[in-house]
Amino acid sequence: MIKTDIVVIGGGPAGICAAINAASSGAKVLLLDRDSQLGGQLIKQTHMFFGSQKQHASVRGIDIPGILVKEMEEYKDNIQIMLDATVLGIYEDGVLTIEKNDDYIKIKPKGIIVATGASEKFPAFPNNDLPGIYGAGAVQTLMNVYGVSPGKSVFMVGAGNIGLIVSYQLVQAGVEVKGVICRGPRYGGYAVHASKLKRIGVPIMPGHRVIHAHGKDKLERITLIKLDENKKEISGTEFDIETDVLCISTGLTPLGELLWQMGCEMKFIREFSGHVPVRNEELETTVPGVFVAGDVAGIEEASSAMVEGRLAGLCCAKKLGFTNPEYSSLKEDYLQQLHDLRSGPVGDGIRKGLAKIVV
Amino acid sequence: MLKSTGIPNEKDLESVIPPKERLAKGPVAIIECFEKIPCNPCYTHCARGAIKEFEDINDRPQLNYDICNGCSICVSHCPGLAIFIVDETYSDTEALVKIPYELLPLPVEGSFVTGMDRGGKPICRAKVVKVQNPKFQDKTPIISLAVPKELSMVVRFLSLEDYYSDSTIICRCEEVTLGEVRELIRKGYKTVEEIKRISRCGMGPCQGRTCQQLIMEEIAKATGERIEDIKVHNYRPPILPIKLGRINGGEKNE
Amino acid sequence: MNKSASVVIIGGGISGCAIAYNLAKKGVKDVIIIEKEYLSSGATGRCGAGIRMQWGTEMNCRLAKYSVEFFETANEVLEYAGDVEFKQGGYLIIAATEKEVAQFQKNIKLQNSLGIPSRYITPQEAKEIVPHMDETQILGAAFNPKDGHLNPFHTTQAYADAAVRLGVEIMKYTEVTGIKVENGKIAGVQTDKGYISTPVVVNAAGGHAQIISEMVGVKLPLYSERHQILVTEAVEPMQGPMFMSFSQNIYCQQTPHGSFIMGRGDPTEPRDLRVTSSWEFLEEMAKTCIRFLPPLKDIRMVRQWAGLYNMSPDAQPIYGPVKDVEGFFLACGYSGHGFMFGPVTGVVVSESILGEEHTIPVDALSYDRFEKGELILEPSVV
Amino acid sequence: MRIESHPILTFEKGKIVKFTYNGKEMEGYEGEPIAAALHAQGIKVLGYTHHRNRPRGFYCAIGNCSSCLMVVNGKPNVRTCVEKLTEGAVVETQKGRGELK
Repeated sequence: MIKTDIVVIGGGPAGICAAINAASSGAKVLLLDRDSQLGGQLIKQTHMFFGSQKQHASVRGIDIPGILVKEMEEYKDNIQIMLDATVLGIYEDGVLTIEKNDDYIKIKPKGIIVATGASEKFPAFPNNDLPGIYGAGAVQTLMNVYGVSPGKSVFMVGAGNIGLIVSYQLVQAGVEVKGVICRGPRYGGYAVHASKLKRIGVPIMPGHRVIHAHGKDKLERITLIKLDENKKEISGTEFDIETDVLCISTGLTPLGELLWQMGCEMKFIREFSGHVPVRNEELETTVPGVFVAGDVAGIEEASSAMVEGRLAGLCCAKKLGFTNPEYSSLKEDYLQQLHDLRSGPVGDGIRKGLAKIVV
Repeated sequence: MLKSTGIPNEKDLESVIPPKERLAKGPVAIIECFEKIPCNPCYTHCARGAIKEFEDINDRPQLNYDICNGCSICVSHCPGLAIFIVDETYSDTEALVKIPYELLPLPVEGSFVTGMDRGGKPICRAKVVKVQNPKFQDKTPIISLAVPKELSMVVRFLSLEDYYSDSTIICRCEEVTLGEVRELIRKGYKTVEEIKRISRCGMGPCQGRTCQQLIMEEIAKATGERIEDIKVHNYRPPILPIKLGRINGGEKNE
Repeated sequence: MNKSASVVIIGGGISGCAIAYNLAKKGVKDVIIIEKEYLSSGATGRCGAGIRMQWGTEMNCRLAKYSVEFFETANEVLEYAGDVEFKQGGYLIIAATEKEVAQFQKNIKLQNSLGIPSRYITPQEAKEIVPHMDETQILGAAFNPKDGHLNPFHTTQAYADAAVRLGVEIMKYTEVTGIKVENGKIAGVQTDKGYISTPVVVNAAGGHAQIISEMVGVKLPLYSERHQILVTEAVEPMQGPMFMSFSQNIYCQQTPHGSFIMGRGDPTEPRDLRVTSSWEFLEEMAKTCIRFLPPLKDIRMVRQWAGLYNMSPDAQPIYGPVKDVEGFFLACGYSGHGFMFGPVTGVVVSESILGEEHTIPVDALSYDRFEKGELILEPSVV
Repeated sequence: MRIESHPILTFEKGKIVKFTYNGKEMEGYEGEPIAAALHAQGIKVLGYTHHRNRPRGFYCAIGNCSSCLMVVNGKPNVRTCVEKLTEGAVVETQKGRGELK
């Protein structure tokens, strides 16, 4: 059984930053990720990031893990990285069981930072399980990580940032995007993303819903219907579109299974699209010594995930007695960064959500 | 009307719908034959003598509701497919409607289809309770549909087209459909955990990761509860399936 | 919301639902079942749901035989719209020690005398029945082809649906907070949803039975302990019978759905009401399973959980009235076998309440056996 | 189909390995997920479900949803969206539950 100060579960932007700050505070850290490389969903993001320099703005997502890993090297004596390692469960005695390749490993940490991210939502419509209907993350993985095109043409469901960005990435990979729909009367993502698509000639069609997928063994065709301002279907407006791939980007939901297992108090927060842990300003949950960061704490951008990771790492270490000499100023800086990232009109929902969950 | 639209009107139907008291007693035939045509198999096939003897082969059938027990023998023998069986005692909320159906593919017992009215308009979701197709029915299968009680005199056909998304898969791992989940909610299962245990929805290798929120949404829709207030299922290890051989006795170095 | 009933049953597991069904069938229609959560949310829904007639005492053999015969026709008798998924693949109970060989031969003689078709078989014969087992690990085995497995949720639901059709009321998500006794007689049950006046209360509260009994001042010699279990992904059918060992501490069954359900007991388990999971169980379970059934090393487990055994001093149920409190009846202390005894529990407890002669003589399982010290210990327990 | 040129990405591929899919010999890159290698050959249907015989492809591609189960080297229920391709792998469509041998 491995004993360590802090285990960080998830090696995405939040997890890496948490590991860096816990280690720089003097704690021994074990960073776990179930993939064979660090970076989480960043490894598929070919676009340049928003935010400020502190969160690596204008750097492409794919290049950010490299920068963070380099920063981590500074503390390599304090950080052990374990890849291809899936946490299976957290038990009553605080022991984590892990599957790593062919091994089964147990870890007993003093503190835990959960940065497991999110999973994609699965919508309900007839034939929603046909091959060719893929999550947006899956499409990204396939084309941006493995260089395989998802199909001849793609129809995108969901016009939040992910839907818009993945549509753009599909065009970059040489795939025809037949259209992007969302249920509401306006698309949800940033206007600059939508404008990029419009310039290329991809139709963005708010106020539509997929009501049926068709195909014998795999997707051949979809039926759409128009929705009114209140997202109600307007009968008689059904029409079909031929496509071999339907990409689903109807949102993410936090992957909080481990937090449930540990008995953290969880609440369903609409603004965060699922159950998230009740926590304090330092990101500590209701179970002492268990911290959260990133999408598992509520769906947001990678920029705030990185800052949350740094804050959680700093505070988790402090909780275990490893106080960074610059603890107070760092903490203040991270809180300020988070405040700034969430302060604009697009941060409305996030601020509302946080008001319900931070104690 | 009937001669111009093909759809019998309320006045036509008045003459063939039994009184409430009779319907409350159990299954009975509804003979929707409104025109004098030279035809009498309903009369000749009724073993109970519930249909009044035809004096003229052009007579319209007259059913004695007290003798008819809804056995359904006449249904598959009516060349006009004009006879239906309605059983309003099927359950507290549902009636059973037996419909002659000569199309392929046949619906599958236990599945959900769309109940259609006499004009071919989708009217409700309906569960296929039984598909009877024995030899003596001579390729006129009888489909028993469970429909909302108030629609027992409205639903007269079915469509396999999934107007109510009932065959939509909600749980990919265990292949549970939206229709099955809705049925359970209707029966009084009001939490994710209850639905999971009786239907296996969410018990597969993904451990409910893809279906739980959909179930919560369906419960919210049906009960009017806020999704915030709906209890999630129990989260148990492992997060992902693991081979017993990997665990076998613990860590290798132990 | 106050109401009244002829009988209030505490516990919506198989026992409570079966008792309610039997009472209603005999004409007692105003029966209320009170369940703290939902039907079969306690031990019933957490158990391995194996059904066997291979026991070491005459009493248990008789009880189990009655139950199995009922389960064979449960779908029809209870007119269930679903399927209780009864799989009669038998129980293969392996003998791993000389002591077990002797015990099994004795048990089989008893079982055969009661009409139970069990037989003693060689390791080679056992291998023919479960081809993927390692027969070199065993000395022999007892096999009864009539034993089997059911889906506990559907079985309980079948009883509940039948009971409700006969007029029984089930109050889910309702907690009993007290039981009112007047002049040594049951007067009513207090719940968080209101008071129910009733002359009869049945304690079918599974792992919480001792807590319910304390509400009327009866101290039962029972305790609860956690038993853990795991389930695997589904594969095509490959194992007919339940594979079981008392001395090696394993039971393992493939359900009709295709998944394997397996469990084991832990002698060091503390006596409390926890139903959390442990990694120690997982590791030992995997080890024992692979030792006897090697190909299962490649099957993936998908979930582990725990339930409560309600242990009695002789590992046998307690049925019937309590002398000191008139109208208080017990249906508890199953020691891990409450699910399979469900049908017989329903029959004999309803008979006790109505003062009828028992279909199967169960007076030896009454509460006063502990005072008298007339205990017959059941040797065949995991 | 493989993406041959990309304005931003260059794909570092492993060495080419041979594998069989339902007995047919195919090529893919070592270490890429089996489902990606199949998809590159236009194969989207990875299995059929037990109960309703529904075709199944992958959905999440990161090992969350178990929609991509196939028989690999004789072992059923392998999540091919995360299982890495190796030289000589024997990959088969899984029909139903899969048999444990």
